[in-house]
Amino acid sequence: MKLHEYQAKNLYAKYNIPIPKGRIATSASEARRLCEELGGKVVVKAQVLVSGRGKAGGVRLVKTPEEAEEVTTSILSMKIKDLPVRKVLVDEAISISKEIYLGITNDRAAQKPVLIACGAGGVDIEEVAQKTPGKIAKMEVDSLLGLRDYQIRDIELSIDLPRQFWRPFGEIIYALWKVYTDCDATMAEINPLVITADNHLVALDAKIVLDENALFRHPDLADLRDIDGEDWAETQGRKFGVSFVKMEGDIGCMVNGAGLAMATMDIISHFGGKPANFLDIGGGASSEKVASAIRLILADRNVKAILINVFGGITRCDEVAEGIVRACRDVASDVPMVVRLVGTNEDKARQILSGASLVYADSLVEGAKKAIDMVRKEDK
Amino acid sequence: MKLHEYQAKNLYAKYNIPIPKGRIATSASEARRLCEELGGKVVVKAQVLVSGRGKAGGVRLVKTPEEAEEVTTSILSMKIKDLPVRKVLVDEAISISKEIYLGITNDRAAQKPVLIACGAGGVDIEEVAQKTPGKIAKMEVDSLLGLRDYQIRDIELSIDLPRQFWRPFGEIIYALWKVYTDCDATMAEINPLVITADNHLVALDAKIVLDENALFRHPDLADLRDIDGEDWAETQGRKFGVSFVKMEGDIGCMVNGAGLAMATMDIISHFGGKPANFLDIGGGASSEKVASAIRLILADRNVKAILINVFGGITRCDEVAEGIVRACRDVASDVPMVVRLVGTNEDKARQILSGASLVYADSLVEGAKKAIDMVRKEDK
Amino acid sequence: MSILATNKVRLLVQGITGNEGLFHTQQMMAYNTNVVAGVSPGKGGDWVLDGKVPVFDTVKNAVEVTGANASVIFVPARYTADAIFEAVDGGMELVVCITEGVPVLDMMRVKEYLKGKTTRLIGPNCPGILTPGEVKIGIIPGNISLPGNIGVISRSGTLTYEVLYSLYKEKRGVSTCVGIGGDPVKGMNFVDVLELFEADAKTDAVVMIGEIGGNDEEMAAEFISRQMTKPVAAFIAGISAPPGKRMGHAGAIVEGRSGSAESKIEKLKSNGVKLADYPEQIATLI
Amino acid sequence: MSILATNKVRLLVQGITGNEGLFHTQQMMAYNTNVVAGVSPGKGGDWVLDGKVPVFDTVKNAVEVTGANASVIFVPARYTADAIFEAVDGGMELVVCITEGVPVLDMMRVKEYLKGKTTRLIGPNCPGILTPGEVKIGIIPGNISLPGNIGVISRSGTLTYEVLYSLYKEKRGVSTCVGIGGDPVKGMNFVDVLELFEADAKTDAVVMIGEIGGNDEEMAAEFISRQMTKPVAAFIAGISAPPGKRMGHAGAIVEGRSGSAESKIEKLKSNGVKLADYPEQIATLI
Repeated sequence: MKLHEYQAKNLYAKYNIPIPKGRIATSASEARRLCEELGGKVVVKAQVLVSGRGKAGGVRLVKTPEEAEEVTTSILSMKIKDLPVRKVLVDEAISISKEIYLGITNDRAAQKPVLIACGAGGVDIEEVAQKTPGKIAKMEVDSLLGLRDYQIRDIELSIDLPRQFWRPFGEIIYALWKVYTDCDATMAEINPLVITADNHLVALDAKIVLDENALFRHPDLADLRDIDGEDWAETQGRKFGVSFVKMEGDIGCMVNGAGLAMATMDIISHFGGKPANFLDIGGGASSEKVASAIRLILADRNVKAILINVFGGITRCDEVAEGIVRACRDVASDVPMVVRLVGTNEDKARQILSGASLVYADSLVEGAKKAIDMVRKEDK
Repeated sequence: MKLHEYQAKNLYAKYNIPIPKGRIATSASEARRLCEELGGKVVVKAQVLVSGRGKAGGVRLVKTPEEAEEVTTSILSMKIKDLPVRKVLVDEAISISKEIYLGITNDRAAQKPVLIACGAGGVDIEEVAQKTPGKIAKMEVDSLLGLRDYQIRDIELSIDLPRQFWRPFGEIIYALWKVYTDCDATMAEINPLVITADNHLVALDAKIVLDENALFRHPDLADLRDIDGEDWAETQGRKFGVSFVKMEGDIGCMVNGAGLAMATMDIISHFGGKPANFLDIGGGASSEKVASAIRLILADRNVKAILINVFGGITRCDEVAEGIVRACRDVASDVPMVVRLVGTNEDKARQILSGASLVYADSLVEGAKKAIDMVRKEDK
Repeated sequence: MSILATNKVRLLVQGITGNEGLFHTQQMMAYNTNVVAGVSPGKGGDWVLDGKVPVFDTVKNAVEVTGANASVIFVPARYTADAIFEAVDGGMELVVCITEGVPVLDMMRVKEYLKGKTTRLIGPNCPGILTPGEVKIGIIPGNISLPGNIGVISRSGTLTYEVLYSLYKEKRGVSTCVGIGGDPVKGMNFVDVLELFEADAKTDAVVMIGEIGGNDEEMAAEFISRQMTKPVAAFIAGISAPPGKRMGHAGAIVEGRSGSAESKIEKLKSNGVKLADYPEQIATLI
Repeated sequence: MSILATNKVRLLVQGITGNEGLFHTQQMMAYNTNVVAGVSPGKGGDWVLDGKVPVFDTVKNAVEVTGANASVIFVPARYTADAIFEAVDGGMELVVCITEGVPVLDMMRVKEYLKGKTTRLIGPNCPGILTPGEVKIGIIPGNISLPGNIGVISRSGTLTYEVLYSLYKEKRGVSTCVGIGGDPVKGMNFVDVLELFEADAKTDAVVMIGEIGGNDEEMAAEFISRQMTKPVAAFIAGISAPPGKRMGHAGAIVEGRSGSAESKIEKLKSNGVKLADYPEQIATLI
C-alpha cells in the first residue's frame, strides 16, 4: 500500500527526520493562504499515488500567493496517469546545495533489507544507477541484528559525505530504518535528501510503500489508505478480496491463482487476442466472490468476451459455477462466456451450468481460441 | 548489583507483573500504620542483600498492627549474615494454593539466557533441583530472536500448569523476559510465584541481579544501589576501583588480576597461611589506587602481614612502588610487608622502594613463605 | 525416493484444527502420507480425523511423543513466522509452509534464523511437495500426476497443477513436484531444488515454471548452464502482464533490468533451456 | 606455525587511537607483528606511530585498502559488541578482543551472530595470543617467553604471565599461548583451543590455567580424556576463594555442583591431567 508524500512526511517527522514546513491544501484559496503563512516562496506538489508527477507538471515552484492560487487551480484539475489530483502539498521552498538519494527496500536476491544511498540524488537517480553503478552505495542489513552504526559509517564513506554531515545523516538513516521496520514498509525512500544552503539536512520528498500482508499489525497506517486516490477497479477488487488489474484489451479473464491468471493472459496474447484484465480470485473462492468478480469484468465496456479458467484444488468448481449463474442472473449482459473448469467437483459444476448459455472448453488452449473467435465474430 | 526485594517488585510492577499490595517501612510505628492500612494481616520482610533471611527469622506473618510493630522492632534490630536490617517490606498476606518457581539467568554452558520454571516453587527449590531434576523445566533462548510464544507454551506444558493459567502465566514469563533484557539483568527471579486461593497469580518474592558492566545503559537503575546495605569494605573497594572481598585470615594480599589474586591466596593457603582478603587492583593501577588499596587492607585489624604480588604488564611496577611508599607515609602501621614485583619498570620500582623497610621476594612461592613466617613471628 | 521426502516421513501438521489444515491432512492421509501428529496451541490432548491423529500444544511436545521429522504449516499468516521458528527449534528436517500473506519482514527474519541450521524450508505461499504414488506434503491435487522421471519445480500454485495435468494427459510421469511459492522472500529457491534434481537418480529431466519478478529464474539459468547435465524445459508466466508496479526508485536500483518475463526467457534460452509458449506445450518439449 | 596466527597475519587494530590501543600496537609491532591498519571512527585518513599505520573509519574500508584478515579490539566496553559485529561482517578470520567489562547480554548476542560464520573470536577480557618469536596479538608481555613445544591456554590475565614466566625461568619454550579470557560468555573456550593444540605439529604438551566458576574446565577434562593424545598439565586458581556469590536460586539450578575449584581439579585429575598446587610448579609437571 502506497502512502501519499504528505503522509510519508508526517510519518518521517514522528521519527525526527527533518522535513520542510508545509501543509496540505484541497483548494486554490487554501493553497494561497498557506503560501502567505509560509512566507511567499513555496513549492506546490500534486499528491497522487503514481510516480512521474514532476514530468507531468504536478510540482511547481511559485513566488507569490497569487501564483500559488493559480498553479494550484491548474494542478487540481489535472489527471496524472489517469488518477485525478485531489490534494496538493504546499511546502516552503528550500535553497539546495546538494541532493542525496536515500532508500531502504527488500532485496529479493539477498533476501534481506538493503540500504541504498547515492551522493547524486534527484529525479535522475535511476539513470545514475544504470550508467555509473559505482556511485550507488548498497548495504545489506541482518534483520535479526538490525542496522548497526558501522554500516551507517560505511555508507557515509561510500558516498563521500563530508564528515561534518556524518552525525545528522547517520541519525536520518537510522530513523528511516526504524520507519521501515516499525511500519513493515517494503520501501522507504527520501529523494532528494538535501543539504541546504545553510548546511542543514532536509527530506524534500518522501515515499513509502507498506507491506499489505503486515497491515494487520498497523491499523493506524491501514487507515491512511486513500481510496479516492487509487484506481477504481483495483479498489473494488480489494473490497471483494480479488486481485484485479485493468488492461487495454477486450477479453475479460477470471482465473484462480496469480500464475495461472498470467498464463491465461499470455495464451490469449499468444493466439492473437488481447486480455482486458488480470483477475485472480485466489484460492477457495465463494460463489459470491465469483459473481462480484464477473460484475467487475463486465463494468469494463471494452470487454467483448469473458474467459473463465479455473483449476480446482482448494477452489471448488461447483462454487465457481454457482457464482457464474448468479452473475448471469444479476447482470443483464450479452457478453459471451467461455468456461473451462477442471478439478475438484468438476462434474457437479457442469450440472449447475447445464442450463446457462455458455461455451465450454476442455483445455486452456481451446478456451483461449474460442474466446478470441467470439471477439472476432463480434467485431465483424 | 543486587536489588532489594521491594526495588525488584517495583520494577516488576512496571512491567505489569502482579505483586502483593505493600510498602516499605523504616520504623516499627510506620509498619504498624501500614499493617492497619493493609487490613491487619500482613507479612513483614527484612530487606537485606543476602539470601537466607527467612531462616534467620527475617520474614514474619503477623495478624495485628500491634504484632506488626513488635515484630518490626525485632527485625530492625537484627543483623543477617553481618548485614544490618534497615528497612522492612510490609506486604498484604496472601492465601496460597500453589507455589511456582520462575527465573531467568545466563547459562554459561549454553552461552545463552535460560528460562527456568518449576511447579514446586518456594524455599526448597534447590533441593528439588538436586533430588528431582526432572521437575525443573529449562528453556534456552536465542538472544537475537528473543523469547517466543511456543517456548512459553513448552514451559507451561513441562510444569503441568493447568490450562486456565496459561494466559496470565505466559504474560508474566514474557514480562520477566522483558525485565531481564531491558535492564541487563544477569538474574531475574520470582520465587514463589503463587496461585492464590481465588486463582490469581501473584509474585510473592522478587530477586534481581543487574550486570555491573551494563549499568552505563541504566543510570536510573544504578541509582538504586543501596550502599548502606552492602559490605563496607566492598563498597570502599568499588569506590577506589578495586575488587575486594574480606576473608577470615591474617595475611593481607594486594595483587593485579583476579586469577593471580586467587592464585596468591591459594599459595598462602598451600604453605599453611591464611589470606585475609581477596584484592585485585586491576590493570594499569595508579599509585593513588595502590595506596588506597593498602589502606583498605590495613583497616582490617586481623591483618598481621601484607603480601604484595604484582606482575607488571599494563600495570607499571614503578607506579605500584610509589603507591606503597605513599601508603606507608600516610598510615602509621607496623604491619610488615613482603613485596614481589616483576615486569614493566621493575628496576625503577626497586629504586623507589630502596628506602622503605620492606622484605623483597623474587618469586611468588618465596613471597608467600616470607609472609607466613612474619605472621608466625608475630604470633610468638 | 525422489527428492526431499519419502513415504518414511513422519509428518506433523501445524495448524491441524483449522478448516484448511484439517481438510488437507485428510487428503494427505488419503494419499498414504504418514501423518503422525498435529499441533494446535490450546488443543493438546485432542484427537482429530476419527481419532487417527493426536493433537499437541507445541512442536517440541509432538516430537517427543511421535518422533515427527517434517512439518507442514497451515496456521494463519500472523502466526506463521512463529510456527516456522518453532518447527526449526523442534529439529524438523523439512518444513513446508502453505500459508499465504506472510509479512515480508517476518520472512527475512526467518531466513536469517535458518542460516547455519539444517532445516529445509519450502514456501511460504506454496502448494508443497508431491512425489506421485508415494507421498504428498501440502495441497497439490494427487490425482493429476503419475509416477515417472520428470522433476517439476514451480513458483506458482494453480499453474503448477495446469502443467502437472498436461503432463498427465500425455502420460508423462513425475518424480517429484516441488511448489516453492511465489513470495519474494522464501525458503528454497529454483537453484536449491535444481541441485537436488540433478543429484536424484530417479529424475531424468526437469520442468521449471517461473513468473515475472525477482531474479530467481536468471540465477537458475546460470546454474543450469554451469552445473546441470539433465535437460530442462521451462514456462515463464507474465509476458503479457502489465509492467510491474515498481517500488519507487529503490526497487529499480536493486532489481535493475531483471525481473521481466523477457529477461528471464532470454536468459534461460541462452543457457540451453527449452521454453514453452504456453503451459500445455511443455509436455512436448521433454 | 603453531595455532591461530602466524607472522603472515595482516592485523587490524580496532580502537587504535586510544591510549591502550596505541601503546599495545607499538608493542606488537616491536614484536614484529604485521600491523597493517587501525580503525577509529571519525579519524579515517590519519596515520599513527610515526606514520607507520594508516587509520580508517570502518573495518570494511580498512580491509578494502589493506587486506587485513585479523583484528584486535581495544575499544571501550560500550562499543565492543558493535566492534565485534563489524569485524565479523568485515570478514576477519580471527578477532581478539582485549576490552574488559563488556555487558553479558551483548556477548550472548555476539555468540548467536557468530553461529554459522567462520570468524574465530578470542575474548573479550583476555590478554590475547602470543607465539613466541613469531607473532603477538594482544597484550601478553613478549619478553617472558621462549619459542618451544608447550601450548598454553588460560582463562586468566596476569596469572598467565606468571605461568609463562615460570616456564621461561626453567627454559621451557612455548608454541603458542592463548589467553581466552575469564568472562562467562566469550569466544573460544578451552575445548576449542585444546582441539587446535592437539592438531598442531609444533605442540607436544599443553598447560591449562583455569579458575573457579562455570564448567569450561569440566568440559575440557572430558575432551582431554576422549580426544587428546598429548599430555596436559593444569593449574586451577581459587581453591581458597570465598564461596562464590551465587545468583539466587537460578544460578544454583543452572550450575549445580560444578564451578568450584575442587570439582574442576577432581574432574581433571580423574581424566589424566596433572595438577599443580601453585603456578610455579607447573614447569615440573610437563
